[in-house]
Amino acid sequence: MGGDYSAWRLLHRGWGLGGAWKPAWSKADPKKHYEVVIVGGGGHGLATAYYLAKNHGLHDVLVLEAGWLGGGNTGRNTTIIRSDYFLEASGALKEFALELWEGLSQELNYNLMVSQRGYVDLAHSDGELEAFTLRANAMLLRGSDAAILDRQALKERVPPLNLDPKARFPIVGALLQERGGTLRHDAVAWAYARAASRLGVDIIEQCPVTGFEQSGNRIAAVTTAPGTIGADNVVVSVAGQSSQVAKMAGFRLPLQSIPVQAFVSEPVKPALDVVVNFNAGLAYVGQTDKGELVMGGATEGYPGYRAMGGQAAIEHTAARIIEMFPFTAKMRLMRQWGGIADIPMDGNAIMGATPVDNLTLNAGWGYAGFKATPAVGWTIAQTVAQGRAHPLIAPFALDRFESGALIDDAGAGPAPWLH
Amino acid sequence: MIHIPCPWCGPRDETEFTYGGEAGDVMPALDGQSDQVAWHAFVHLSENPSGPVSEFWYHGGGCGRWLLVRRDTASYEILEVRDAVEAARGPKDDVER
Amino acid sequence: MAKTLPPRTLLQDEIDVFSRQAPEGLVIAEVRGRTIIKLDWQGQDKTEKLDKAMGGLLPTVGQSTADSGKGALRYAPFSVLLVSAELTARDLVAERQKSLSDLGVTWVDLSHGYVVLRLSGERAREVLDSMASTDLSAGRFNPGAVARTSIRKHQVLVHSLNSSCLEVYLERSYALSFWHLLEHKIALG
Amino acid sequence: MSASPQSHRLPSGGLIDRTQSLSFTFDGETYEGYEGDTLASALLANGVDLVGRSFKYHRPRGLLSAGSEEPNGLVRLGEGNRARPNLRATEIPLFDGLVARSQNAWPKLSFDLGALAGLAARYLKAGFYYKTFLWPAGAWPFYEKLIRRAAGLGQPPCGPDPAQHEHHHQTCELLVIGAGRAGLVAALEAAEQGRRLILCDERAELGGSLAWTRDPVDGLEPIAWWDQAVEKLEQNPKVTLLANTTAFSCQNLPLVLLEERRPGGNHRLWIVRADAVVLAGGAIERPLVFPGNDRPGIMLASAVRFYIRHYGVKPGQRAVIVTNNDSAYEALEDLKSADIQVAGLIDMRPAEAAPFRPDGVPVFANYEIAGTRGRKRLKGLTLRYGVDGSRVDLDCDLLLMSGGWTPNLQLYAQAGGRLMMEPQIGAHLPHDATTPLAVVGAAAGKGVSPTAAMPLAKGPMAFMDFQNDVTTDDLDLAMAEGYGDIEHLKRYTTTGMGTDQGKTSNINALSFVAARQGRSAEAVGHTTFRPPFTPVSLGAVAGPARGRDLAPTRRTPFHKANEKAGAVFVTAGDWLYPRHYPHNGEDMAAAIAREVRNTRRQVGVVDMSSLGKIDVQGPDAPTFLERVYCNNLANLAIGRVRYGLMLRADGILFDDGTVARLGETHFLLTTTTARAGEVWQHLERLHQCHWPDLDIRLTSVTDAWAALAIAGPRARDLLTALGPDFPVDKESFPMASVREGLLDGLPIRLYRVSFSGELGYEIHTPAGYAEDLWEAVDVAGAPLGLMPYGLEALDVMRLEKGHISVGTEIDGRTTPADLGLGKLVSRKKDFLGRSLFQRPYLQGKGRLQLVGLQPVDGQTVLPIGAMITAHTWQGTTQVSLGYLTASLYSPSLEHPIALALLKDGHDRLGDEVWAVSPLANQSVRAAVVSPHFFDPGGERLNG
Ligand SMILES: Cc1cc2nc3c(=O)[nH]c(=O)nc-3n(C[C@H](O)[C@H](O)[C@H](O)COP(=O)(O)OP(=O)(O)OC[C@H]3O[C@@H](n4cnc5c(N)ncnc54)[C@H](O)[C@@H]3O)c2cc1C
Ligand SMILES: NC(=O)c1ccc[n+]([C@@H]2O[C@H](COP(=O)([O-])OP(=O)(O)OC[C@H]3O[C@@H](n4cnc5c(N)ncnc54)[C@H](O)[C@@H]3O)[C@@H](O)[C@H]2O)c1
Ligand SMILES: Cc1cc2nc3c(=O)[nH]c(=O)nc-3n(C[C@H](O)[C@H](O)[C@H](O)COP(=O)(O)O)c2cc1C
Ligand SMILES: [Zn+2]
Repeated sequence: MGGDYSAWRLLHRGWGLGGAWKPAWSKADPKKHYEVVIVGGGGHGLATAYYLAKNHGLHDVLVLEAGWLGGGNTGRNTTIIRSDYFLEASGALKEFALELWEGLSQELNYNLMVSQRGYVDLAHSDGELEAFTLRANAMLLRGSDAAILDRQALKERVPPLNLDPKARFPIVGALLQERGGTLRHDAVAWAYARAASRLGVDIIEQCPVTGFEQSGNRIAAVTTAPGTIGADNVVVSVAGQSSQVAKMAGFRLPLQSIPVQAFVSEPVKPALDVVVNFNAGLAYVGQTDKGELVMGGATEGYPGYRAMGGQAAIEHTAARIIEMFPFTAKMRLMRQWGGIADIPMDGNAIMGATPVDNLTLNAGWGYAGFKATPAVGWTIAQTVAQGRAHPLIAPFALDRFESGALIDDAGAGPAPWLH
Repeated sequence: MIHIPCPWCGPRDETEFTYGGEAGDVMPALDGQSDQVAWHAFVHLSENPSGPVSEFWYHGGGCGRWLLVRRDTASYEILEVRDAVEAARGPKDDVER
Repeated sequence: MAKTLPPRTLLQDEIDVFSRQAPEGLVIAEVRGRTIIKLDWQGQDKTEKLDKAMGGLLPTVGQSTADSGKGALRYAPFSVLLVSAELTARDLVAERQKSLSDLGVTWVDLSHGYVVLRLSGERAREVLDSMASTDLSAGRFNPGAVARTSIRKHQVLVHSLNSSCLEVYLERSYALSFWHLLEHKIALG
Repeated sequence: MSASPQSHRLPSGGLIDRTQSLSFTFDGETYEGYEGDTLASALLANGVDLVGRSFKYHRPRGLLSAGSEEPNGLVRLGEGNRARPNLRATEIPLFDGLVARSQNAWPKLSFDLGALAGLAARYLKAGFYYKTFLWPAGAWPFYEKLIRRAAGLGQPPCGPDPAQHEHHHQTCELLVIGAGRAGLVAALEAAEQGRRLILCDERAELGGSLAWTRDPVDGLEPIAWWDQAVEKLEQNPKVTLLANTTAFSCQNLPLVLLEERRPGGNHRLWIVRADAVVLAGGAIERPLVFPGNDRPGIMLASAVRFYIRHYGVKPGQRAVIVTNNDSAYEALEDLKSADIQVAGLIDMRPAEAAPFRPDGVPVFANYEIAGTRGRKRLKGLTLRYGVDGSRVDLDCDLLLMSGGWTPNLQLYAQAGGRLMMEPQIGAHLPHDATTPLAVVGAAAGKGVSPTAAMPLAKGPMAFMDFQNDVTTDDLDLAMAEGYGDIEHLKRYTTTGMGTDQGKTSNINALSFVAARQGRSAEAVGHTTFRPPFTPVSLGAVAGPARGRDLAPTRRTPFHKANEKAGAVFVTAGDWLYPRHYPHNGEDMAAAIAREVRNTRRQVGVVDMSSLGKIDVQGPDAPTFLERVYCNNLANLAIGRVRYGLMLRADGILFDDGTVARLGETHFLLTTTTARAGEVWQHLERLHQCHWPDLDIRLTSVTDAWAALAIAGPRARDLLTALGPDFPVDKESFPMASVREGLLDGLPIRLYRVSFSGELGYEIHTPAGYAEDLWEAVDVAGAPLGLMPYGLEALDVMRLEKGHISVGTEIDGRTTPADLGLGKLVSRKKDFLGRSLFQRPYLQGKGRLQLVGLQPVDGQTVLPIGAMITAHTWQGTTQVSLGYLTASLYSPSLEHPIALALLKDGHDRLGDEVWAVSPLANQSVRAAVVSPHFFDPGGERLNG
């Protein structure tokens, strides 16, 4: 392996000393059989592989990625991390993730640029602020951090914010999570891949799974272009493609794949020190360390598999961002793109057992799962290794739609395009 | 971004329409049988294909009709659009233009 | 005794201000007291019967017909708006009451639900056309054409009277909001 | 800096208007230019060759190009509120009084301390930041601050945007993008056929490369042909010509988005729907990659020609040309015309490739550039001979380079067109005939010179991506570290991720990588082309959706009356709604308490017009309503109203409202304001998609009717005083009645219903009569102590009654049973939602159920947004038992009350719990009680 990353080594190698940097992860040739085959080399799949090896001593693990590592939603998300959810199950899992993020750069020996610069959720009415107060109390009760800002406090925390009381959607206050923030999304995939690879996990890119060989109610092997690969356990972590892969295994899922757009401005010097979300028709903005404003909003409103979207959503989002930060009207949009969000019928993830005995599912993270990456990896790894759902993900079971034990944070019901 | 040729209004911008879900399983009858499995499938499970699929769209910003749209979710091509009522009732030819 | 007040105009103040410095080629007026009723029926077979009952005056979808001061605007397959400058809703229906009930056609008085603006002048069409995603240009939205479309989340019914005159039916609660958009567009156009 | 004004302006020539002299400043220095200049050409005319500093190493940079592909010449334009960062000098039409500043340099452009980063370049290679700043743990925020300050290009703009932007929808038969020779030809042809078309070009003048090429067109000099072509088009009324207009998005054909930059910084976004689109965007010249290829004075060959021919500028005194294709040879004539000495022509190809032997110019065939000299301006070059590696030094201050041409296919690729690498030109061409849009001219490879494959350059400062400071070394390092996929390379090195989106770098990087990896360019692939083509202003994207017009605003028919009555308005959803009506000096709380007390003691009036109103008619209306409401409606008599609950198909409570039966087959529904639109859609959908055989008609009549509720012990007195033309006494018009009639001569629908829990009526009248009704009520109510009340007082009163509300109790998770309305749910009929409502978890133990809470001490208001727990808040985590949905001091009961969703709450009446607010660090002991605090027996309501 290429050795640990450090400033010292960087200096050293700057002078061509002590050898060259080696590949971050090795390109494996597949074996005939693995204890665990993970379908999907996004952050979630790679983290699962890492924790299987690290926490459970399972090294006989293969990650199969259809394209390039991190090229799915991991590579196209707006990188917001936070745990400010109201419902207990949602909040607890993301809080665990936040705790893991806090030490992850060191653990993985890869600077993920975890930037806990604060996440501000704006309330546009007293009723909304009351709901935020409730949310803040729920967060504090479960041991997370939260604060409610009134207009004065908001002015100090987010100086460029437009607080015109006569605005179309006046801002009356906000929920602030100081530990929320952003990080360098691509690095998450690369760092988990590097760490997993160092623990003996095999990773193969450009190798989509095209089917499963089933015997009884189990998967015996996964099918790929180069050949079939036997597996004792299969983890499916393919985000937008979840329904396609579930179909290969013979079942339907209670979710739909819906494009979501994001966009960046041209880079400028530091202009915004927090991530801010406008609630009256979702729109949020933060700034990367490189200087672009990263902006996102709601979904395109209907299913599709084209990782792009229309003018309407961009206009909607841009208008709200300008409303919050009028100076942004004079900035320029540099690139817009999209990802395919897998959104379940209650808007929350689906994790754990499936109708196929040895197939563990991690799906339905929609446009909110990046923040959960380490926790997903951790809990899914434990679920696979121990053969029963980690308590944090037990509520996210697939059968909750039949039983009625829904986790609907937004209360929008079985209409994924509204979540 | 798509354009839907409404059978009543002609081609219209996506912003005039509201998506209303897959037109997959038929809604179970309200006949007191309460087949929970069928209702679960109808309400929750979707094909979610990457390819052609039938779906409901509401032309709320136009004629106010619900439409049955056959659409390719991979190419975004609109393959067929019919008034939902007419589609439920009979062949396409009956639909006055 | 019922009072027979005409409904009050809603945008007259705004129009007065606007008219004082109206740009060339554009006149805007609010149409007062127009009676608007919506007829609804169900099923294709009824459409033909209704047309017969109306003496062939039921327009096809997207079109309008006019008959001595009364008009019929059809923007949807199983509804039509009957409009009149003179008749009250009751009178407008009374004429046809029998044939309508025989056919099972129902009616609802929407006179108060709309604010009707008339835009005329050589710029009228261009202004509306450039605001709407729907093609309202002269070549494609001929005199007599009717379209319900949405402009920045405002639902509007547009009726082309002739090449330089259009009427816009605004949902009453949205009327002032739409007016602001219209003003902005005219100012920058 | 400049010796004399416009020292580098040629004595004659160019398409600028020398009679119109314009004054401008750059970094505080005043200069002059001419009408028709860009900021770039005017700077060059004044001998300003240092225009910016690079992103990472802060290298001095000059202009590379003359168009929208410019990676270096980014400036801040304007001052104060008007200042905008990162604009390309090559795209800014010069105007009098223009103020521009350089960026990313401190303390100043010519002496930038940031350049120290260049000294550390060997440590700052691709991805260095992933490998360091890890120590000490927790120090990253400190490093991050430094990094953020060093990164970024220009200073962010500040303050609101004084400009006004608009959106302009336009349909046409043909849209031609690019008005060079090919675009003009396409437009002329279509115009002749009488087609309605738009021709747009991002440059200030149409014409494209006609400005600098020499090939005659139709036997005419390029400029002469151009003049007559433009004139012909201008005279055609069906043709719209748009200069300064960039087509930036083609990804949703037939929709194309154009940004027109208008004077004063106002932008117009054209939303064009075109029956056909022709892309005539030309081709972009590629730089060559060699060590030190980024010094000011090193420019694209075509750019130098552009500056000479179009702008009459002399960008240097002593030039060298370096090329791998024939096109750069044409520059010789232009250099000569500008009296620029040519120190040499380096043709990287073997000697026999040269198209001709230029007179009096030393030709270095089969040479490449090994290095360059000059810090802030090019001083000279070192050449290396391909055969024996021998070196030659040349002095020059201008280097024209041509690495071949890249057809400008960004928009074609956005539209879904596939690209194919054409080795002849070393760049992509459209793949096949079935393209999403027609491509013509140089964009389709027409007239583009064949190119020799680029030799691999090596060296620390051989720049691939000028803007992001990505060198060949960076790409090599990334490949060595396993980031060899072109997508990983892009993200690890940031090549092609700048504001130019790799217009001049992508193809070079791709070819370099292919060669290094020994793979074909096809196998390497390319990164995805995404909108916008060039950066587009966010203000233009948002257009008129700003401030007041960000979203539609609905006003009730009583709006003016409410204004007169002194209402303070609040937006609720789309509605502008009276919140309260403060009397002189009253704060909101006092106003609310007064409004409540007055209503409970005398009589109040409230505007209810925003409730959704749906007219349902038809023989099957009763059946339809039986299906969509979960409570029994079968026995609802004509002239009666009933409370109705609607479930979603999955058994969760959706909305509540009233159902009034006006006739045998005629009903009127009301919905909540919040859900009116959704309910409407839901009902239409059930009817049209699922139950088309039910013969019913739905009409939304929300806007057609105004509604006022009058409530309070004197409500009937008020009603009577208003003179209805039918009896309204208790017996004739009991609770839950509805009828049509006249009131003070106004046509009305009168309901006897109440949300406040008082004796109350709702009076509906056609919206145009709203003000007449208000006046009548006002006059008749004055002697009875009538006062209007707003949304807030209404909310207080509903809470005192324990009535549920959308958003708080109807939250998309609760069922009627959870909210204590289980008894209403019919057991006799089937209805939408019934089946899934019976799912075990919705029926079983552990549900959150609606209860009332009262402080045990009788006086402490339970904290807003409190959670319910078994213990007081001690700063440690606790299990939650539920939460408050509302809490306030009841003016009617004169003690605090709250509504809450409590786990198994219906079984816990009489228990005590803690209402805790960790935020407020407060725990209040509360008793669990019935949610119906006020008049639980309903005596007032039925009075
Ligand atoms: C625009 C946008 C903005 C977002 N913003 C945020 C945010 O701010 N905060 C947040 O927390 N979340 C956000 N998200 C959500 C977040 O990106 C995802 O939930 C998360 O990245 C999912 O990670 P993953 O590893 O499961 O999926 P992915 O990264 O998508 O990985 C799945 C992988 O599976 C591969 N795959 C698919 N099919 C197969 C197959 N048959 N065989 C092999 N491999 C296959 C795919 O190629 C892909 O690489 C956003 C999403 C989008 C689209
Ligand atoms: N010898 C060579 O290698 C070589 C190379 C290039 C061009 N040429 C010659 O130059 C001529 C090219 O003519 P042409 O018309 O194809 O190209 P052109 O370069 O003359 O015109 C293209 C025009 O499109 C504009 N444009 C590009 N993208 C745009 C966008 N997104 N929105 C708006 N405008 C946009 C450009 O500003 C430019 O004015 C041909 O005669 C060709 O022979 C020769
Ligand atoms: C947080 C974030 C920041 C980004 N910053 C840039 C950027 O500075 N420049 C750029 O060209 N693209 C940027 N992108 C977008 C990527 O180039 C790319 O569009 C995105 O990863 C989706 O991939 P695709 O466009 O190849 O499909 C950024 C993406 C994300 C998620
Ligand atoms: Zn339609």
